[in-house]
Amino acid sequence: MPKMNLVSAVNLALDQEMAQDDSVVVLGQDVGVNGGVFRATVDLYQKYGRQRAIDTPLAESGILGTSIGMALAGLRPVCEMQFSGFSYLMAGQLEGHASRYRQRSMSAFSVPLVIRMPYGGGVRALEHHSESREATYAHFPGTKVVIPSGPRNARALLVASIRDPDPVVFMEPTRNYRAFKEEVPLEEEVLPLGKAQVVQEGTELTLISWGAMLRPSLAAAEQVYQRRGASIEVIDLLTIAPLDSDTLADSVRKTGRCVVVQEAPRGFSVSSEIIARLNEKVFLYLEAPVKRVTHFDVVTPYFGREQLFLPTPLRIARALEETLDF
Amino acid sequence: MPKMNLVSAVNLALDQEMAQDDSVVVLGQDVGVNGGVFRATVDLYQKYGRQRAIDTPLAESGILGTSIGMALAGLRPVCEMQFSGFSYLMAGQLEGHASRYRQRSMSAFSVPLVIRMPYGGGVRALEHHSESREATYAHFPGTKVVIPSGPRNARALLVASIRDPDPVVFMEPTRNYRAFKEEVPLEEEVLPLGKAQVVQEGTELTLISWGAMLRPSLAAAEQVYQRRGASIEVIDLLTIAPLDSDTLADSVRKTGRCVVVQEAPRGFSVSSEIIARLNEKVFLYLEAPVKRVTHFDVVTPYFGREQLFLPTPLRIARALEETLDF
Amino acid sequence: MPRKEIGPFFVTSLQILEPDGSWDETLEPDLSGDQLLRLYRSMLLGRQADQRMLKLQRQGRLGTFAPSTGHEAAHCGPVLAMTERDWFVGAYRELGARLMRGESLENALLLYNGFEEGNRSEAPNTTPVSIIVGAQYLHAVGIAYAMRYRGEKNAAAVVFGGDGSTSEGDFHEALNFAGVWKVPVVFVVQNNQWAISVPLRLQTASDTLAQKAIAYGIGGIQVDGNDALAMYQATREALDRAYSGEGATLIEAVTYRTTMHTTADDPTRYRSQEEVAQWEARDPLVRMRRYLETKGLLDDQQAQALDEAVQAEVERAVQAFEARTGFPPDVPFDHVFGTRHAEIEEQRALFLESVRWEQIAREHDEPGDLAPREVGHA
Amino acid sequence: MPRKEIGPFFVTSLQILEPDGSWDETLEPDLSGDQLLRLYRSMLLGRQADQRMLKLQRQGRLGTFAPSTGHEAAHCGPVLAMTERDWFVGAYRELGARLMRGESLENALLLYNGFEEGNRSEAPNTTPVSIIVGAQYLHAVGIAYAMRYRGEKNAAAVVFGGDGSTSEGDFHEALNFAGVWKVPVVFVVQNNQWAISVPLRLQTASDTLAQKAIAYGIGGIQVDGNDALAMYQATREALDRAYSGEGATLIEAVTYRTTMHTTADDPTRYRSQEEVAQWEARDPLVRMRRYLETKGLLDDQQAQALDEAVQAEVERAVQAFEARTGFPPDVPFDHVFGTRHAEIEEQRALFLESVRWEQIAREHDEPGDLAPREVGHA
Ligand SMILES: Cc1ncc(C[n+]2csc(CCOP(=O)(O)OP(=O)(O)O)c2C)c(N)n1
Ligand SMILES: Cc1ncc(C[n+]2csc(CCOP(=O)(O)OP(=O)(O)O)c2C)c(N)n1
Ligand SMILES: [Mg+2]
Ligand SMILES: [Mg+2]
Repeated sequence: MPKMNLVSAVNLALDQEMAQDDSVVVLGQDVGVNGGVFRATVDLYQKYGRQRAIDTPLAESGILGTSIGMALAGLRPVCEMQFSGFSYLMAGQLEGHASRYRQRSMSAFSVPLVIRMPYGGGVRALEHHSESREATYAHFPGTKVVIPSGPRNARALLVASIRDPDPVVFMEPTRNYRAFKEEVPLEEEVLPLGKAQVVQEGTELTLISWGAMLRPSLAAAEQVYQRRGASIEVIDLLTIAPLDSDTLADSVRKTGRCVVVQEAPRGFSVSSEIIARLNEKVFLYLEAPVKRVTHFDVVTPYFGREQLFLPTPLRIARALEETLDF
Repeated sequence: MPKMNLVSAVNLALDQEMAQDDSVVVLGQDVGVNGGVFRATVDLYQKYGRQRAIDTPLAESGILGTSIGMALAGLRPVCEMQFSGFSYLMAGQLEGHASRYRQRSMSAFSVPLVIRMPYGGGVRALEHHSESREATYAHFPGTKVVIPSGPRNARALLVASIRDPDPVVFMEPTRNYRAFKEEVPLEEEVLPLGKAQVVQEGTELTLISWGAMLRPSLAAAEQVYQRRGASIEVIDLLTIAPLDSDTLADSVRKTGRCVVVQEAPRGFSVSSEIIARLNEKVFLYLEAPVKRVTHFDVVTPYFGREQLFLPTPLRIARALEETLDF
Repeated sequence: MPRKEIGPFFVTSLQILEPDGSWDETLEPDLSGDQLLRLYRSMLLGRQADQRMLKLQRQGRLGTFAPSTGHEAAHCGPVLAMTERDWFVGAYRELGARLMRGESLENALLLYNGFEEGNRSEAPNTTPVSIIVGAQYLHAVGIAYAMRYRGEKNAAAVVFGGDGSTSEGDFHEALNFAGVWKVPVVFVVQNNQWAISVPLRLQTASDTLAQKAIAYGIGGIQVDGNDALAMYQATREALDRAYSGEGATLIEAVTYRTTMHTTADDPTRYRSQEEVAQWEARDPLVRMRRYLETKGLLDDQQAQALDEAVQAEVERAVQAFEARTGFPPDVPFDHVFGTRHAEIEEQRALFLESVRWEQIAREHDEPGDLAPREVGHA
Repeated sequence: MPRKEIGPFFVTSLQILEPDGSWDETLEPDLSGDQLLRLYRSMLLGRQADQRMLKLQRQGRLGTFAPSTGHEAAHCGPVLAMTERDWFVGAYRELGARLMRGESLENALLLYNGFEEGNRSEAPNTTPVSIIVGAQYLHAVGIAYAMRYRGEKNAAAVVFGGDGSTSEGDFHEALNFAGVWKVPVVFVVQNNQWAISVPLRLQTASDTLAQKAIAYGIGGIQVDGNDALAMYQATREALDRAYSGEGATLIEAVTYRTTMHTTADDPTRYRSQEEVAQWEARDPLVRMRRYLETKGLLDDQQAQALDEAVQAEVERAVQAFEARTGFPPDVPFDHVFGTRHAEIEEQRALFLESVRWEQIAREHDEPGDLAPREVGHA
């Protein structure tokens, strides 16, 4: 198996899906000749031509709106928002049409499309390039939200998203684009949407995270294990919506304690919903309040201060210990 | 004190603020000559002229974007989204500018403006006219979200919102526009933003709701009181963000039980955050899981089925009893 | 380059039928009697259905809708020029056109009674009512892109909207994408002078809507939108351009809604009766009927028979609509996603439980309060 | 109306200075030597600051930014025509113009080193860098509305953007609102031929950007954007129109960014060195300098002295920037809202606690890992 980083894994998924299904097209700003500002679509223009790797005008609503039309007429567009920070410009098309067409037409029409977007902090970027707002789209019924954490699951989830019959917001953690490599099989590999993954088994506490937060979470779990031998179960959410609350609840039923780590601001977020679901499903098993390690409810600061606001292994480890000691 | 309905109370607040401060202007689709499709801005055009009650072109992003400019230059625009269902078209201007200008400029600039929008179901309206998506905007840091429940607090909160130095999303429950009247003083009355209100004291359970859900919540509390004498404390949230979690926590610390009622879909919503905050603040006081009565995570159905999906006194009462009996 | 003029730029205007029913023979399209009668019948059906719906709404038997009286030529003319291969991408004020495309009036009634079932249309390549002003233009451009990508011949997307919709960013983005992509799409803007209470001059400072085409390098034409022949002809030409790879056209149809914006609107608040009367004198149906009469395609007796046939068709649809049952309450759970998810099914169970409680409560406490027909048919 | 032409529509084009420094005397603006030298000095400062920043960025001493080399005439020319009463509403590629408005280079450096403190500008009526493409046009229209509402005389808003920004819905909505409201606003579109890797012909099928004005009933002019005099003159005329109540103007400044889109971009992936070279031959600074020389306003010696003075100014700013300290970590909590809220203060306490832990951990485990200067100065 070749080793590759997350960007290359995304590119592999796109390339292979385009090769085997000519209804798959990619579109967005700079996705053609330039291969995307992060090079996620590199070489697709050269391989599949400008009709399938489409450099669009600079208009996010236009990109999603035309993608919806393509999907209605039988294509499977994979459109790119250059940064998630600009994706709010397409929120009207997403909330109003992509996520509703199936229900509106009682499944006579569906809108199988993927909206890829880099998101998240830690890369010393300009304003609007570091936010993590998965909760915004997760709250729209009819919309799936998927966030890979590494190259291998990025590839397998993106393939699943492209083949999915409904709109999928596919958020890629910028910070992990080139941070590390993993072995990724060249043969087909698909991960089901709507399923969280237990990436490390444990018995004393459940640690839930996704995207770029998985690695600091694992590091923190390791620190705490080293320090006191605590057995921590680590879950990678992978699909944000619809939430796989059963996997989370099963774990917490076993461990009785839970910490949720997210990059996003705290209020009205994915961690809020996770806690609400645990409250509903495993209230009697909870031996401590579910703790969260998050960004704060401030306007995302410029990069000079960003590291102070992002969860770090240290912050996570402290939350783990406080929860274990509760 | 004259009795008036919620629309008239909104109109009163606008009228009085415009009368005393010439920096206040209203703008939006049909807000001028027509007085708004719900008549919330009626007569303002006649009283203050077309420069202050502005019929804009049909463009939500344009309405908020120009309002931001007005606010930067010293006005206090109160803009109207004709229905909250179309407000996603201005999400880019809200997330990207209105809510960020203060932090971006370290308070050298601020954007004192109000975005009024009717929201919510129960009025047999067309598609896009019945949603309740306060969580979407509550999750944007730097944005306040306010939801009145009746005429009197609508007036007092709208005055506070207009005078507030920051952008306020002011969501008005369509269903309560003309549903009932209350006495509203003609003299100045202002309610602080960021404060929830205990509207009925009780000792056994805390029932939290806002907007159009307050009345069915009160009805359910009354039913349960009649049936078994249960003493239920009812809280009207009033400000969604920033959340007044202290008032909620104080109440639950006393009662030990809690039910949250919202019109919005369940996932990643305001109820999720309330539960998360209670988990953080009063975990040891909770004698039962916090129960929620909500819409469901389906694409909002057309009005033929809408009543089945909205919380009713019966559904709320059952949740109360289940929580009391837990 | 010192100081020079760039230009000149032009757009075209077109009218064939005069309000009095006379016409310009050099421009008269080559349509068979059957085609002309189909056009007129569709306009008539749209009109009568509209007026029947207004009555139903006033009686509380139908929800809010946007009447289309006055618009019949503007949206039926284009449909006559279209084939089933072409996509019809409508907004919300094209009832006659939708029926002409093959949607059933019964379904339309169901839709405006609050049931998605009304959108389950038999009409080919026809999208459901789209309420978000301006959004649908982009869908049409995407559809057109897909059609060209698939190499479909003699096929284009025709998309409808109103004068107010030209202010939305999505309108602009759609025309711009269409220009750059040179895809087979026709934009029909029904300029009925008003966007609810906002008159055209507060909507844009542009003299015509047609000239907006100049900003996008696409074709532009202003058409008398109450002239069904001109609307047919302009669409015919735009479709031919589209079919032959020449790209997009913006058609401004100058028309008027002679009644309220929606049944919730009171137009007397913002416009004069004189203005309405002036436009009523330009009624698209009257003009078309005069044309057919002069051509000898319709005499008084035939006209009356047609009127009655259309009226009977409308009544049949109303009856069928009112007899409809079978609206299971949990249908929305079936159409959140095309795949099943535990979270959604868990909520469906909760939902059905609460529907049962409500039903039991109703049976016990308030017998006969709701129509017994069907849970969900409020 | 049968079939007729609507039009003709025109826009204007303007160039005063030729690339070789010669000029059209009939068009030459009436500017004093001081004004001309101020203009040239500003362009030079913009250029030198830009190139110094690029070095700093390459050395890892500055974050990502969007270089403005090549754009100096397009954005400094307009500022010369403006007064402090006018609002400057910029995007992100107008460094020279910002410095000319009174922003400090030290602040600009701070900004691109990731500190909001860099936006605390002394420049009057000048909005901070705005990154979301197209959004700022609407702000300018709102500002212009407020200015007119307040009865401010001889005052307008001048807003900047790029060719790519004309595709955004917000651009359209802004020009449309400006047309309807007839407010004092000038839109300066710096058409530098590229939006990152997307060339103009994939951005719009319109022949010029200036002609987009026709869609909104506002003035439109295409200007040689490497000609500082023409940019001054076009803005002067647009401002005069605005001041006298004649409304908005769209100025298309035809220019080129001779370097990368941002420091993260590699332009060799999408455009040829020949194209770049062609445009470098039209350098706005060279042209302006030749003009000043011919006019006898600048000789070689003065030019060299100016160069050195500007370079020294840049160095002073770099030094001041690098010496800056005092960046309290919790500043963002001060600027969420203009009022205090318990929730925010609760989080501030949590935050400060975590900053302390991190600091302690750093001191114990990894001494010297971060610069000791200041918490928050990463
Ligand atoms: C994005 C959006 N904003 C607001 C509305 C509310 N609304 C419905 S129709 C309408 C006016 C539309 O005017 P126009 O485009 O001229 O079409 P007409 O109704 O006159 O046919 C408005 C403001 C909406 N449906 N969508
Ligand atoms: C709404 C939005 N979408 C995407 C981006 C990413 N982006 C930054 S600059 C740019 C290209 C802008 O091109 P143009 O308007 O021509 O200005 P230029 O950079 O050439 O000066 C893009 C796509 C953005 N900043 N904002
Ligand atoms: Mg209209
Ligand atoms: Mg450009």
